[in-house]
Amino acid sequence: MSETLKVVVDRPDATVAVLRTDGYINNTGGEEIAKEAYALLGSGVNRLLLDLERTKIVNSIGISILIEILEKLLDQGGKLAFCRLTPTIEKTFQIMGLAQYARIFPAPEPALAWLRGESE
Amino acid sequence: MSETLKVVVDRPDATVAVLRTDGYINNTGGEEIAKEAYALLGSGVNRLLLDLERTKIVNSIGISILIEILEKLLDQGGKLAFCRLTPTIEKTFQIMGLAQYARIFPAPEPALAWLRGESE
Amino acid sequence: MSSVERREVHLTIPVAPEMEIAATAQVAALGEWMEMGRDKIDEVKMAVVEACINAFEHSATPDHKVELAFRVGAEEGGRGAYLEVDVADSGHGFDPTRLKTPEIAAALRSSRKRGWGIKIIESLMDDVRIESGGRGTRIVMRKYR
Amino acid sequence: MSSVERREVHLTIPVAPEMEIAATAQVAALGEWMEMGRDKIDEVKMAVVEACINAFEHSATPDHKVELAFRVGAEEGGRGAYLEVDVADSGHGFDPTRLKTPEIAAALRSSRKRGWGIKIIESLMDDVRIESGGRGTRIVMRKYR
Ligand SMILES: Nc1ncnc2c1ncn2[C@@H]1O[C@H](COP(=O)(O)OP(=O)(O)O)[C@@H](O)[C@H]1O
Ligand SMILES: Nc1ncnc2c1ncn2[C@@H]1O[C@H](COP(=O)(O)OP(=O)(O)O)[C@@H](O)[C@H]1O
Repeated sequence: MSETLKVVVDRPDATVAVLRTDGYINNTGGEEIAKEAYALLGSGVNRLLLDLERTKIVNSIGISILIEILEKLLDQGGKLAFCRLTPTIEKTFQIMGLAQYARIFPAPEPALAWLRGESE
Repeated sequence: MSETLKVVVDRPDATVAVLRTDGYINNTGGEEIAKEAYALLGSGVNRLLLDLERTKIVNSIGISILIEILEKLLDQGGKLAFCRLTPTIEKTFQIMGLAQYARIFPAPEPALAWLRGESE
Repeated sequence: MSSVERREVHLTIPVAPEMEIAATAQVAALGEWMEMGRDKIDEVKMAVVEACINAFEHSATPDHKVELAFRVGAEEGGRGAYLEVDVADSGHGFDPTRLKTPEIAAALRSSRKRGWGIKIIESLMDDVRIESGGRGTRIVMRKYR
Repeated sequence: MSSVERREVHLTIPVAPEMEIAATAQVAALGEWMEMGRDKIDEVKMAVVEACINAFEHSATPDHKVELAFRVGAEEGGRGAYLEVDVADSGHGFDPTRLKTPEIAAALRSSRKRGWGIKIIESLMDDVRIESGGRGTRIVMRKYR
């Protein structure tokens, strides 16, 4: 139904990918994201930005799938960034400690700079 | 509570007044509008535009108060116009036949022109 | 999108000012979930508001509550997916066959400006059924997507 | 605005995918009505989602329903106006004292990534009480405006 998450993948250059989500990140939403993320990882792209501007709601099942993606990225020496989280989603990621392993940015540009190693 | 209607009165010139509503036009909301309308009527202004851009919901008790205002305006040779109604509010006014006695416009400018007698 | 999964949600609101907004919130949530268009959702909201305020104002229900059911369903091969809403009170009821059709011209000439609720409901919804008697009133209304 | 009128609304949702959105719609409607800030409303929504999906996933409730109560109230002279939500199922229950605190470092190293729901609820709400036993689970959570 209308709660189905949409994911658009954008490749600003060969090294990074942006996944823009639109909708609810629950179990099926998380799986949609994982499908795209693993396809990118399979083709050698291990620096991902999740842009959640159009996601207003997540649940912990969806987040657990994001942790799975993070684990695989870190295993392969990659990096994961998030941007444009609602205050509540950001707070939840902080509560979980996810912010220690993935970086959270207000906007896409600084997130991409960090993923490319242009900033700390 | 937050459903309380706010009304802002604007006087573009001496002959007409614009009442901009923000919120739910129910019994209390209708009474707020009536209070402002009757004050204007008392001071000789009988051409009113109700701009409902920020009203997304009305009920029939609120509308019955609008009919009361319309009656008083017509009795005194005045005119009532509405603008920026949601499709559902406009449809409801059509269903009730209110559109035969008060004119409905998409935007404030043509409504003001009609109130001033500059257009049919 | 053509198919729809069935869902049924129940809501009980108190007879208290503005609690009809709890009912409209449910219409919006289920309407969006079933991908009903924005204007149709708004029409269902308006109809549900009218049914709620009727129960608040006229039913004198002794339990001070209004019970709502929201049903997402589909008619096989028929008119397709719909949102159906029941609004029920346990008040004294009324005779819907005796309702006078309201007229704007008359309303403008008399002190009685009211009496539009049922007409609005019937105009905005696709199917409306009113069951009313000594044990209360139930209005069942349906809108197709 | 300082005062608040009391209100209580009840909602029953089926154990079915995405029906937690019916519960979040109620949080939004009552939260806005009581003039709770947008971010706090969002936090209550997230907590309610977690409590609902726990009941969906873990309770095995035989009636396939989750019952919610939403209460707007105020503590006199205390912490002021609040929104309180109960989420209850009739399932087999669990022992909340035996929950393991989830750790992100461990989650990243093991196949178990779950176990965050209750922690999220407790972090986002001001007061949380869990009553659970053989006849089901009720989680009562409160957020002050
Ligand atoms: N739930 C109800 N319980 C008892 N009487 C009702 C109920 N709903 C409607 N009625 C009766 O039907 C009449 C018409 O209702 P309606 O068309 O909504 O207009 P209004 O509410 O403005 O009178 C009411 O005046 C009332 O007598
Ligand atoms: N309503 C419930 N009924 C039965 N067990 C529950 C319920 N809610 C939570 N639990 C138990 O508590 C555990 C922890 O829940 P939670 O912190 O939400 O994480 P998760 O749902 O990811 O396991 C669940 O795995 C389950 O065993």
